[in-house]
Amino acid sequence: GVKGQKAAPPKQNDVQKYWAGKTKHGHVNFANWPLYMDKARTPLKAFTKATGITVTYREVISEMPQWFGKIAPQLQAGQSIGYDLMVVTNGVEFTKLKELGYLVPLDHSRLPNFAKYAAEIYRKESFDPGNVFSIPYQTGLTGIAYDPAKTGREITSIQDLWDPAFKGKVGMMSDPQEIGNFGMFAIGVDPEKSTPADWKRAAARLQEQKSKGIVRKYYEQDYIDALTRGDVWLTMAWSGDIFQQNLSEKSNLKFVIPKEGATLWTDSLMIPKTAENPVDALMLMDFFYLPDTAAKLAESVNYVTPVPAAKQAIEADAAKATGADQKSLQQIAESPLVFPSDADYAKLRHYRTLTTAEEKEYNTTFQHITAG
Amino acid sequence: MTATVVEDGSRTARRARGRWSDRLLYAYTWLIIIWLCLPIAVMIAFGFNDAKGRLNLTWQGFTFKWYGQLFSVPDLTTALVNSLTIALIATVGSAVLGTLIGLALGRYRFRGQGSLNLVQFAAISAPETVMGASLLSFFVQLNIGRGYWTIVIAHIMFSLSFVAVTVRSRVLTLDPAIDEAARDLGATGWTAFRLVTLPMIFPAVLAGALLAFALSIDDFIITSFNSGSTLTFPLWIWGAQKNGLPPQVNVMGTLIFVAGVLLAVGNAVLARRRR
Amino acid sequence: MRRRLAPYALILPGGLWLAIFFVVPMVVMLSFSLMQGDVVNGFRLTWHWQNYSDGLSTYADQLIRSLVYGLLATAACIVLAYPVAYWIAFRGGARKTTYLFLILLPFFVSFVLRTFSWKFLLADDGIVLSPLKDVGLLPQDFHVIATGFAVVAGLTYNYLPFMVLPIYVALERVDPKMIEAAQDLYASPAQAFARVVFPLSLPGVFAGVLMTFVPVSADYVNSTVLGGTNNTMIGNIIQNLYLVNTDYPQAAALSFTLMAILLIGIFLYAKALGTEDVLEVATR
Amino acid sequence: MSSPVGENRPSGPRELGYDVTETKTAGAPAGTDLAAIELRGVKKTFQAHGDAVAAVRGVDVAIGEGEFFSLLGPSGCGKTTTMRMIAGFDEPTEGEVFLHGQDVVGVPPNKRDVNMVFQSYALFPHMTVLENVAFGLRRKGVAKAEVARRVGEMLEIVDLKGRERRRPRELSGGQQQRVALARALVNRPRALLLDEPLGALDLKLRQAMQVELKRIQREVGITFVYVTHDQNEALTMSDRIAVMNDGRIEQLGTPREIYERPATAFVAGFIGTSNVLSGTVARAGGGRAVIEPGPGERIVVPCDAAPGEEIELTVRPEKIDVRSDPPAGDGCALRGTVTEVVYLGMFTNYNVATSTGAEVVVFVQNVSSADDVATRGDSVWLSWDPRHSYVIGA
Amino acid sequence: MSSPVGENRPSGPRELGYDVTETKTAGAPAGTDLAAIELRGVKKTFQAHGDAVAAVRGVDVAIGEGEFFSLLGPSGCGKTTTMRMIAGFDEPTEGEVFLHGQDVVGVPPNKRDVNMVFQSYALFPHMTVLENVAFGLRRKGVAKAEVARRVGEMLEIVDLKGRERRRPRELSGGQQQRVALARALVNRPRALLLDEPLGALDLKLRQAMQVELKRIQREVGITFVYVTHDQNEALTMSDRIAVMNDGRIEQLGTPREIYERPATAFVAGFIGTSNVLSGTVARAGGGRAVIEPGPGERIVVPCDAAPGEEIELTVRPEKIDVRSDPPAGDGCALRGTVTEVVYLGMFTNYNVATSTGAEVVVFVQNVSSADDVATRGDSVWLSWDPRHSYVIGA
Ligand SMILES: Nc1ncnc2c1ncn2[C@@H]1O[C@H](COP(=O)(O)OP(=O)(O)OP(=O)(O)O)[C@@H](O)[C@H]1O
Ligand SMILES: Nc1ncnc2c1ncn2[C@@H]1O[C@H](COP(=O)(O)OP(=O)(O)OP(=O)(O)O)[C@@H](O)[C@H]1O
Ligand SMILES: NCCCCNCCCN
Ligand SMILES: [Mg+2]
Ligand SMILES: [Mg+2]
Repeated sequence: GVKGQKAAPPKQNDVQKYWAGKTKHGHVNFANWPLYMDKARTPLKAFTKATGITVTYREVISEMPQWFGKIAPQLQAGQSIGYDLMVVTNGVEFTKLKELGYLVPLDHSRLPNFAKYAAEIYRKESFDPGNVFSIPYQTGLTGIAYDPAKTGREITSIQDLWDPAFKGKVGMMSDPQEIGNFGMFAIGVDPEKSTPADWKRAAARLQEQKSKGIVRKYYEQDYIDALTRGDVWLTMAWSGDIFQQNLSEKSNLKFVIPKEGATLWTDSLMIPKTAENPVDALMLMDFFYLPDTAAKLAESVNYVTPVPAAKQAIEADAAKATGADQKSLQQIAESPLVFPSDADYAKLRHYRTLTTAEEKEYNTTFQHITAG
Repeated sequence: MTATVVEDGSRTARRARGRWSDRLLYAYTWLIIIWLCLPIAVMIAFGFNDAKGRLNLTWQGFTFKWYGQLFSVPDLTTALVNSLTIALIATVGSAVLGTLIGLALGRYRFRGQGSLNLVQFAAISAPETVMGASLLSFFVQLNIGRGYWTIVIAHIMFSLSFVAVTVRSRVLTLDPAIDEAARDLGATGWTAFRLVTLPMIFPAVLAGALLAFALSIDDFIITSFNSGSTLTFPLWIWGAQKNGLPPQVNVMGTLIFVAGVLLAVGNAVLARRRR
Repeated sequence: MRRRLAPYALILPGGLWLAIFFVVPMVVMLSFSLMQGDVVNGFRLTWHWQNYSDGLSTYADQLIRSLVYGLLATAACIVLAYPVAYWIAFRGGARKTTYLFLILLPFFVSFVLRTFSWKFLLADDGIVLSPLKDVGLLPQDFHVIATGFAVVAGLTYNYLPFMVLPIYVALERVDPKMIEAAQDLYASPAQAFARVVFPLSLPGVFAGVLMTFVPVSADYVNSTVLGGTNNTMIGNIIQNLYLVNTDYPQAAALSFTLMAILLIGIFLYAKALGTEDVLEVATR
Repeated sequence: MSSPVGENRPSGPRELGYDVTETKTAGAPAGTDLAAIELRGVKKTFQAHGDAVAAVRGVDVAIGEGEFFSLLGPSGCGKTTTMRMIAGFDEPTEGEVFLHGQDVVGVPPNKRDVNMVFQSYALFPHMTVLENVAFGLRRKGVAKAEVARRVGEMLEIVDLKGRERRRPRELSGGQQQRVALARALVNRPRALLLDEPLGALDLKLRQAMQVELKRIQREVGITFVYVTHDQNEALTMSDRIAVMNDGRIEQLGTPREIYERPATAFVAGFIGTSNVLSGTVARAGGGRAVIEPGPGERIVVPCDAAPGEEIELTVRPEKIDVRSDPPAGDGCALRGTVTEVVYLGMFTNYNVATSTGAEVVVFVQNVSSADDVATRGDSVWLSWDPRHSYVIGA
Repeated sequence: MSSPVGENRPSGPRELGYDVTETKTAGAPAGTDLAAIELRGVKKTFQAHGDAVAAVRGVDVAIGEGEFFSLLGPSGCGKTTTMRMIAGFDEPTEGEVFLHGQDVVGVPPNKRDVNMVFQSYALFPHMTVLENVAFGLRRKGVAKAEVARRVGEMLEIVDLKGRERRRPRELSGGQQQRVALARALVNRPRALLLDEPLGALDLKLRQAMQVELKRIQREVGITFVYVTHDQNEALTMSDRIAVMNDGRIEQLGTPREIYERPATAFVAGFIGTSNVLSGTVARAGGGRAVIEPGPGERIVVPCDAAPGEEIELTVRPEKIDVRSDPPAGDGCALRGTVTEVVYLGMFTNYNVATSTGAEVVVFVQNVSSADDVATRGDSVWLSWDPRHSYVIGA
């Protein structure tokens, strides 16, 4: 049989052991999601300018389970996955990467910006307390996006996703955790506190939605394409994507946090253990915590930034800009989607942490629907 | 006599019996051809679309600019280069290995021929998903990381049998006496192969190689299992499609299409001239 | 003596390649299909035959759907391809190769790209449906994409040339004298076709079925691109189990189940057709 | 040079050993003298690549009931095309085709009461012998029992009983040939058209099948129209032969007429070996012309040429006698030197260089084996009956 | 029945018209009498599907320099296999092969000084006529200029000057045949092996090529070993013929010996047509036996049978005379009724039912055309010289 490689938790000297003798190579390969940086890659250019390190940036991640399936065999074989830095969401895949020892323990002595600028809540996230392996890239919410011209009305509730009037025009996500969460909201359960019995009920509700032909398709990142094409009229969506799509396609899509609630997730930067340029990767990680970089990023992606100081930077940018640009920059600085207030945070729910054993049951429950 | 006398007026009509069914079939054939070519036409057309945003969905005016910015999507270029070089290596590899097998199968009877035929039949008709998956299992088992060379291995594996089958059927039509004639006239085994057998089976080798090239450059399913983090043209398209394909894809698709057509037409013209 | 070794020398490199990268992997996969475990804890060979029964019960829907789609698309291919092949073979005249070439044109465009092209053409608000909706011929929520029809049509489209070619080859081999002989023996043109031409072209149809039914049934690209929530095929499942869930045992078991079903189907079909030696036809 | 319709039709027992009288009454309604097949002014032009190819340039012929009629001619002369117009696979560009008196132009092949045996047999490879033979009857809707009976009978005639379940590829060439024959004959057609049915067989089998075919034709009494380009085959089997050349019939007649009195140089050259001699008429009279190439030599020709005229005549090799001393009488006599002697078993071939300049071929039957008539280098006299000197076309 | 080595080798000018003396001295080193090709006790057994097929069961033969030697026999008798062992494509299971006195068993074909002309010609389709013909010389490393000269010469001989740049498929069957011949001959091999080189041609072309081949052989003076299953071809061309049957040589001799004195029933049946008669010896003496089937009838046979003995004898059809009245003298005389008369141009074939019960075939040369010797149903007398009655094997 094939050996399992469950790793022991890293000890303190592992960090030194790993980083000892590692040097900068002047290059870094960065794997990220689409729509997670402006088209001109402004932050990366700034990074290259500042450090001389060139960046190969690829938008190769569009769903967590897929990405994990893709890299796990390589990591297991001890081979490079072709990337030194990647953005992975909290959730079962992150847990697995961690447990299998596929991630490099971070040398915090080389992350001064993080130490200085990261918001407090991001230093003690439950999935990686103490940021042993990861530091946040952006966080965001999963809500509902829709094209008001098509739906003909405001969308406010999760239940709208079950509205037979939108038969065949509703998009749902195929990631078991994402769709599971929405199922849970639909039956009035907080995902983070759900039980296997709740999963069953939520699945039944989702199955009903599918059986009635309301769901067009279960999407990954491609929901945005479908929404723009008009294949779907309303869909589960990630907050910042809509902002960017409207910007680039001149579309008029809307994003709402449904009244039943929405989930908050964190996409973190991490270094796979087979990385060829870990030092350069670590430098880039830290670079994202410069308030200026964080501001530029927030201006273009409209996700929640882990750097509160970015707000001032954006306001400063807005002051310099004029007309429509100024207005939009001001909006961003005030947007609850970028800088949520504590009250906002209260409305948001978190992913349920699943053990490997639970994961199988959870996945089977919801994949049964998405893989119909 | 079963023949009935028909009045004289329709004499000329009788001489040339009606062919309406032919005309119907003719129209039908063209309909199918148009259907087959429609997506290609669209692909080519939207390579000239002056798309403003990220999505190349609606006609926004004519432009050549994508031809100018053909290589401005760096990954796409890499993927295309990968696809081309992999296809070339796989073509040469499978052409050589397949030709040898085709020769053996066509010219000799030997023990194990049946099993070889069976394996080849299986390799030709096994579902791609299964082949891709099993090769992946194999690499996983041996802890071999996937990448460029595992794609090459897979491509040679699945095109090999096609070349062998093509070459074999050509070898079967060869008069074995021709090889003997060469030997009779003083040629050694290798000289006879080089000067006589190879030139005669060359059209089949070429046809097999073209097929291998086409199979390789177009393969998606098996490649997707064994590519690791290496991207090929179809894989890139598959990935990129999730947030809209840039017009450069249309342009590259068009260029590959045109190159393929030219290659095939050239080959046909050459074959005709040789004949 | 050297003559007797010659064939072995010739098949050695290619044979080894097939053995190592085709036969052995199949065996490895077979062993995987009887294992238990997961990537985290590893897989062990426990002769877990349940992988097969689990696979069958969990994915029965997709399996059946794949076979149904496969059959439908294959049948559609035969019906669409036959007249074309017939026309080219018997009436193509000097332009035969040109017509065949036109039929093969789509192959010069990437399979994936072709499929996306259809998705684009038939998009809900795309260049075909949008005008019809605008003039009110179709309701606003009408769609083709994300239906079983779209998947079967896409499969048919992608594999049609694979059906035209072998049927053409078989018809081409039918001596036109056969038709004349039949007519000479009092058969009407329709009877000559039914009794002589069609039976003689069956090996071609068989080869065509072999070249379409198997890949079509195992395809997942079409259902992913053109399908909706109820069009998942077994290929998608296998691909997911392997690449997403990394549940290798289950994936392997399903792969073998699929292959076994397809091969049995082919053999039954060959039997029904009276093709004595399937291998002979197939490897010709 | 085509003969007017019917002119050469046989009107009684043939000179040939084959008695066809019985088959005539069997095949045709008594009292009528309608031809089984008649072509009147038939022409066929093909359009090929924009060119018009005249395959048949005007054929008139009437073929009697129960006759064994052969079309003989070189490749491409239009034999197959003529046949196909009778069967209905091609329609004549001009002219009419009558089957038993009825104009059949425009009638499709499946409605014509003639059947064809193809050169390549065109057996249906996916059917058994039985199914092949029964095919035509089934298409006509003949009752099952009747089909079985007639097929059984026919297989008996062609000596294929016991192979009903075989498929064509499991039969030898000769057997396949007989299946093709049975498949056509079982329908009791008015006429059977055979397009080089033995062309694909090797010599031995071919000869055996010639005898077989002739036997079967006599047995069933059906009109056979037989296409061949093999002169021996035509001579052996036919009641009458039409020699075709370039889309026209050059001569129509019995084998003997065609062999002994070829109407054109083409026919003479095509059938058997001929010696062509030429010279100036020295004396003439009484319907005879005499050429005198040298002292004691003379070639007597039954023709009306005047003295001083240059004429060309033909003699068959087997009509000539070789001897060492000058022949007596006033027959033809020619002196020469033997240049080649080839022993051919049944006969010996002598090539003799004569004083006319022409090399004359002589066939001498090897009645006595002990001694050759002459050997290479011998001086010899050739002699023959003046009746065998003929001027072509005369 | 194979002849001892060399027994039948010709030792002077042949009885045939062809003078081979010149070629003998041209082809072989003067003063030696080594056979060009000699097989001693050669056997060949193939293993096919586990069975052993004895293709050649023991052949001893010596073929002289410059000889035109034919292997004649039915399909499958081992002709090709024998040839292939001479060329080196197959090795004998037993026995030896000598080429000009040297044992060549184990020597590969490319090292043997003989060349082969294949039935299918086996021309290289992708090469021009010139390249085809030059192939062998180039392999031997002959200088360029020399190659050009010799190829040019050879193309002249086979009359293909001016077609050097054509490819095989652009040539007619006869031309292809000549290229195959030139390709082999240009290497000036010790011997040329021809395996049914005319088998693929039609009758007319075949006859023309026979003459051509014979001419070329005389011109180049090389030993030809010629395989055919066509008896006429063998008779026409050969100095000597070996008739093979079932892996053995049944008879070895000149064409005349083989035709007139077949050593076995097989040879008699295979070469030409034979009548076989049988009866009880009535009188005997002086090396003659007489059968008396009826009053006035007698069959005289030169053999030592005793009265009362049952014997079987053979007569060739062309040796028999047909007449209406009983023949004079004490030759063979037999009464019968004509059952069939077939006119065959050069001669007429009569089938006569005799009182012995056997149907006798008689060929009568058509020297006179006006009247047939007899017609169907006539009562006739058959007569022949007793020398032509022979008992097989005697
Ligand atoms: N379908 C056709 N189209 C064009 N030309 C044709 C066609 N069929 C026959 N011909 C031409 O008509 C002429 C006569 O052909 P046909 O087949 O009747 O000859 P044939 O006497 O049967 O010759 P063979 O002995 O070779 O069979 C030839 O020149 C041939 O090329
Ligand atoms: N390679 C082989 N394997 C097995 N049997 C063979 C092989 N070659 C020839 N034979 C058999 O040996 C016998 C003699 O064959 P050969 O080819 O010498 O005959 P042939 O006299 O040339 O006949 P033909 O006139 O048909 O060419 C046949 O029975 C044939 O089937
Ligand atoms: N366009 C960037 C989207 C990033 C979304 N990542 C969150 C995934 C939650 N499963
Ligand atoms: Mg013809
Ligand atoms: Mg042979």
